[in-house]
Amino acid sequence: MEHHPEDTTMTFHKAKKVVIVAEKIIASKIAAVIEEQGGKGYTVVQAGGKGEHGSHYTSERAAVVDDFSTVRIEVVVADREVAERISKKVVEKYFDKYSGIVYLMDVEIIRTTKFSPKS
Amino acid sequence: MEHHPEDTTMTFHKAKKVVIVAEKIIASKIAAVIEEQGGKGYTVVQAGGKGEHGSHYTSERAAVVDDFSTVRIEVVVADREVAERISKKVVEKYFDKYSGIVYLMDVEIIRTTKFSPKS
Amino acid sequence: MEHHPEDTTMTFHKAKKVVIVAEKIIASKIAAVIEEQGGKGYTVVQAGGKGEHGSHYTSERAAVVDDFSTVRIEVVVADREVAERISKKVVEKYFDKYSGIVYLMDVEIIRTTKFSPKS
Amino acid sequence: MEFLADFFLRFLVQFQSPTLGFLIGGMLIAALGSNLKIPSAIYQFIVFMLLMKIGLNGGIEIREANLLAMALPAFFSVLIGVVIVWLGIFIFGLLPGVNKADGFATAGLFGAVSASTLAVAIVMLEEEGIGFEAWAPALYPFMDIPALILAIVLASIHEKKKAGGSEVKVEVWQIVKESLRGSALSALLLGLALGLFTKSEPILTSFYEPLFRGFLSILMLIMGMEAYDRIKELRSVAHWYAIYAGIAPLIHGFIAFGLGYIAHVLVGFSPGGVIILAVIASSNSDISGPPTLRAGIPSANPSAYIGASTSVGTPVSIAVGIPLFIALAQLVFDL
Amino acid sequence: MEFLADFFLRFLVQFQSPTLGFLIGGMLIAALGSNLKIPSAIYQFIVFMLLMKIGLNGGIEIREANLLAMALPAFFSVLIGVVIVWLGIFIFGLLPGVNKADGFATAGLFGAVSASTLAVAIVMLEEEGIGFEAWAPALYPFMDIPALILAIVLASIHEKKKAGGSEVKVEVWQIVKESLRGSALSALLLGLALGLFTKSEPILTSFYEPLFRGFLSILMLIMGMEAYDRIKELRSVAHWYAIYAGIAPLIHGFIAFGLGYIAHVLVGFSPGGVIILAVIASSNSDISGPPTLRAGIPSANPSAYIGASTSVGTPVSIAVGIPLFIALAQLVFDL
Amino acid sequence: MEFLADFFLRFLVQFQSPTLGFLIGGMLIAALGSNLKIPSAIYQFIVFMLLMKIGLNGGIEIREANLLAMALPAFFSVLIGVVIVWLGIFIFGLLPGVNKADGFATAGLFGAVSASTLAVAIVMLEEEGIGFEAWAPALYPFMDIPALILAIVLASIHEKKKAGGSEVKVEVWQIVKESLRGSALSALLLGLALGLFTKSEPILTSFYEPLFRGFLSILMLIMGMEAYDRIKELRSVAHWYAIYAGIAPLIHGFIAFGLGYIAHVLVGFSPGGVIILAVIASSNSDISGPPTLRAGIPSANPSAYIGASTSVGTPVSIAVGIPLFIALAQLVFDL
Ligand SMILES: Nc1ncnc2c1ncn2[C@@H]1O[C@H](COP(=O)(O)O)[C@@H](O)[C@H]1O
Ligand SMILES: Nc1ncnc2c1ncn2[C@@H]1O[C@H](COP(=O)(O)O)[C@@H](O)[C@H]1O
Ligand SMILES: Nc1ncnc2c1ncn2[C@@H]1O[C@H](COP(=O)(O)O)[C@@H](O)[C@H]1O
Ligand code: NA
Ligand code: NA
Ligand code: NA
Repeated sequence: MEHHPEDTTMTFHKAKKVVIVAEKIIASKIAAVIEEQGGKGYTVVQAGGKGEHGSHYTSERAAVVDDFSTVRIEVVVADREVAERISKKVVEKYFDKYSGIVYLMDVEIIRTTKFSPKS
Repeated sequence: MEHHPEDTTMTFHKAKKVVIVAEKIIASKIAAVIEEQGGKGYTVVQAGGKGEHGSHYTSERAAVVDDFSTVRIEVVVADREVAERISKKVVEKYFDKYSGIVYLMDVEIIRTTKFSPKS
Repeated sequence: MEHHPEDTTMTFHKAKKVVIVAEKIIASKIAAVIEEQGGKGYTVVQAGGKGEHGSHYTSERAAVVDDFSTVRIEVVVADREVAERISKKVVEKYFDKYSGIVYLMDVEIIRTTKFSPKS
Repeated sequence: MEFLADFFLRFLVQFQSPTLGFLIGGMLIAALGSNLKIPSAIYQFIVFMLLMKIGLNGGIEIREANLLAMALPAFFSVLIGVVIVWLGIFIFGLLPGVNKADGFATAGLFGAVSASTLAVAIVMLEEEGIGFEAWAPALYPFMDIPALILAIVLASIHEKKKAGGSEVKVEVWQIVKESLRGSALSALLLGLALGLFTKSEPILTSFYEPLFRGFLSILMLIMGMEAYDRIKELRSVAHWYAIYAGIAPLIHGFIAFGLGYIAHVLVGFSPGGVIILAVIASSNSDISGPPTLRAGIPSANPSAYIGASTSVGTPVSIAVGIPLFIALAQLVFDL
Repeated sequence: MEFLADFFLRFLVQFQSPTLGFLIGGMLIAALGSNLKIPSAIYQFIVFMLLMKIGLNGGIEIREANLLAMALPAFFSVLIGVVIVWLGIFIFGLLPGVNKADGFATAGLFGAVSASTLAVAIVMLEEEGIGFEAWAPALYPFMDIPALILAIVLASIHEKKKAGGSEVKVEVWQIVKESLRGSALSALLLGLALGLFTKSEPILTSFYEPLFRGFLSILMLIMGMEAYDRIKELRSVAHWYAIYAGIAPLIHGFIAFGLGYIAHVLVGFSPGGVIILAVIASSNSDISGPPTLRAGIPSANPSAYIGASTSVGTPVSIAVGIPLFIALAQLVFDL
Repeated sequence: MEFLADFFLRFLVQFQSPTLGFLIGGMLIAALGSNLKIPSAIYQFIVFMLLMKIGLNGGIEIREANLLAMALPAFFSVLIGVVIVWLGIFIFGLLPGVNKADGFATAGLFGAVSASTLAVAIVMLEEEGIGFEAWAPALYPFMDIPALILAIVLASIHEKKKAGGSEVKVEVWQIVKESLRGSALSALLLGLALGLFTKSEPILTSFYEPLFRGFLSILMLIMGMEAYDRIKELRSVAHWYAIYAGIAPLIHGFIAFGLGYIAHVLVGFSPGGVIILAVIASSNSDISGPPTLRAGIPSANPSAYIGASTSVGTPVSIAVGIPLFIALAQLVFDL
């Protein structure tokens, strides 16, 4: 089981990553946008930080209002189009009222099917 | 409210991201450096890991000395200069004595004003 | 102590970052692969998310089976070869049976010796 | 005069209460820059324990209570929640420099109810030996939910009008569900149900009750630290919020005390029950209210309403309101 | 007939037990979409406290126990663990649409033991005033470890055969070590050792014991919430897992009850001990088993075995199994 | 001779104390590779609870204490803190292969005080029925702060000299503030203040006191696990740190015992107080000291000083120091 014939041919393919930092309170809505726009998965970590709208604590420390701490969500997609759609949709729908940022990055992936919309 | 005329013109602009992994104990000093050098915001997550100076546990598990766990700080800035200044300043001021790493990455952002120094 | 003569010559060098999201249960095995393949350090954060194999909660909330939450591991290496080796080895060894993703990114580093195999 | 003297005496004595002491202590050490922190997990657990105790206790005693007697106080609770929100919106409408949405949200938060303040009131009444109906703490949702709904509905109507839209559709049922699903109300109602339907006395008296006051002391410490920490946020917004937060809790309490007195005369609502009613009116929501309002009125600035509530409203309703309403009751009901 | 009537009465009465009430309450509020959450840190601490209490208690009382009497029940425990796994694998082998690896893992999990279910049984026996040998809870590892080992070994052999390999080498000692190092067994064994070797009575009676039932109530709440949450995962796999999980705990309990009865006749194993043996057989591992199996049988789908255990197996063994075996013991031993 | 016999007896008996048992148990299970972990949130909460109890207790009893009697022991505490640091720096200066900065930091840490060790001493004295002045635990900061300040100041002077600079400016007040703001001292002083100024007896006796020993047992478990985990770090540095850490706590305790005895003769400092003084001298800071030193002497390697303290110093001062000083006091004061 240790050796696959295709291993030697494992190659890297260009893909995009969208990173979103947003209030925990809208995290599930953002997840819905991601899936709707064709993202096949995403990774979430608890975050804190500072921006235009002041400081957000990490949820490590007792805060009476925990839901205002932030999360960092990242989505890897094979297709630049999908990444752009997710980014724009999130900015458009949420970031006039809620705190948060979005940015894109280049990545290289091996298993492209994991990151392409179920077509 | 759902539709903004400018949505169709949302474009992506090149920008830089600085990532810093450092001991929690100097996190607030690093935040000060970031703001001083023109960063407008940053995102912090609790981290653990291993490097030259041995292992750092995540703060999830009881450790008598919690303050030595690490944090991962990321700063997105529109201007490469600012990113370089932050990186160099942090290395120069802290990384001869404290554990940590710094690196830069390319990102693409939509709302450039959020990431430019208040000029 | 505040000023080093070499500061003015601090330059940035191209390097690679490998990001791995995987089940906590195999985190230490992945760490072993990283070191074995020449990685000199890594940073781990607690994560949650969703993918092909369903949702993984973050460990913040009580879950009877905590060990199935995920971690996000990142490794910065000076050498693209090392990055590719780590990625392939992890996919090959673990990702047919365990949940997870791997991707590569470009980064720029200052202190190259921190990220090169002890040669 | 005697009332005033009595009140001031009581007020001063209460500063020796450890509950209040921990609140003030928390503010003090935060002001002095202490690094002491109580972990988030402990805070969430403490809130759960307090609400479960209040719920179990209520559930057990409700079993043989005459629930008909609850009808009028429950109706008054709804009324008070609604009146507080209307009043708040009216007041903020008159004030210059106050963002409309922020006004709606702040009024809603002060109409809603704080479980922590309620817990302090229960301890204080026990200390004073003043009894109250077992179901009195269950008045909480009757005031909390209508206040939140009204604030969100009015804010949505206002927003829609501003945007030029004509038909206004707010999902009221959605807001009710969100409120009931919030961690505070869930725990309280679960406790009530378990108290009502299971033989939970032994677990209540051996576990939840003995830990109640101790956990409350730690909760007060956390709230004190947070009150101080949020003052700077409050400074960044119009000072009207702070002024409102300093006065409104007492006015709300007096309104509720008056209605409670009517219920006392009409259906024999107990003096302790009147105090509870006044305290929940005086309190402003700290756990469930903020996220509900953040979701319901997203254009409101959380620094305004949370700052006002955490840094001013809650300390005032705990440290001034509770002893005031107790002293008032002792005078009025000749306790 | 009388037995059935007695059982149904007991069964209905047990729904008034707060322990079960919290379990059902947890399922209910999860089903209603409550946002209440007990932090992970609290959950881990509660599990530690319960196991430490069971361990200390056992350790203290074992001091003057006749450990020879433990030999036969311990042997039976090993036997039961092995039989359950064989039986499970055999059954899953007959069922269509069941992945081989998933069957091995599920059988292993149901052969292994749940510390939470054991804790509930201890509380129920105390409530009923039924005594048991101090060392009975220490039968846990004798059943748990062999079950996990057997499941993993058989799965590995199967995998190797499939891959065409001939020599099969499974690191049994490695699995034993992993099991003993798991957080549940570590805490239990540490408690046993401390109870045995230190003067820990005061700390047991002043700290661990008074908190036991209260913490157990919260653990039940968490398990109830998790049981509901995982139902949708269970739906994504073959429904045979759910059916197995609903029936097997009772069958396993009856097998153990029978062997326990033999030990009663042969070496005077107490009725309470027989119930404990039946309950640990009926239980399925929730804390240590899943990670051990995930590591040992990586090709098995955790949604299948964890869903079956958490959403069906554990509720059945707690809510149906425990009162059933108590009622059975009362009939058989004429308690 | 009798003293030695008495000491050895006491020493052996103490291994049956659950407090020590948990410490050793923690080391043992860590050595065996157990996955048991106590969450960080619980650890922080436990430390808070212990210090709050010590503080409240002290505050309540100080009310009617003669604080003048505290003057000499407080002065001696300062003196001891200073002497320990000087001595440590002197010793490390003589040893080959010891980095200067590491020596300063280690000396500072061993001059500073451990709240956990203090808590164990209090429990042991209660068990032995040996009384002490209510204000004795409040000697803690009098020794802790000067030791940390001195170590940091001397390290800075040394660094400046090395760098060729002439004027040396260390912000002493900054270090004092940092120390007082640390989570341990904050909690202790807050407890003292609340005990002094509020009617906190009921909450102390109903909540903080009953949980004290239990939480201490868990803290010992955590410290035992951590002691083992850090041994490998200690191995990576010069073995002088381990040797120092094994001997210095006892020497420091003896010095303090001697000065305490003088205070006994001069101002009637109680035997229990003398033991407390010896124990805090013997202890080395685990909670607040390390971050203060990391910030104050950044060039020192934390593996050296934390490893020495956690893996060797603290176990020695708890397991050897405390029984030793108690036995000594029983001999000297004829208890
Ligand atoms: N320039 C930035 N770089 C990295 N993170 C940022 C930046 N600006 C904002 N953030 C993150 O986004 C959150 C919300 O930002 P804001 O809406 O600007 O208050 C902050 O709490 C940060 O975590
Ligand atoms: N090559 C690397 N890749 C990713 N993270 C690293 C690397 N080296 C160090 N780190 C992180 O930086 C922290 C401090 O590193 P060090 O100063 O090398 O001990 C480590 O605990 C890691 O979290
Ligand atoms: N497209 C993706 N983008 C970002 N993270 C992903 C993606 N797919 C999977 N993940 C992460 O990898 C974990 C395991 O993925 P999977 O093996 O697809 O279930 C998920 O829980 C996510 O945290
Ligand atoms: Na209110
Ligand atoms: Na079983
Ligand atoms: Na010391």
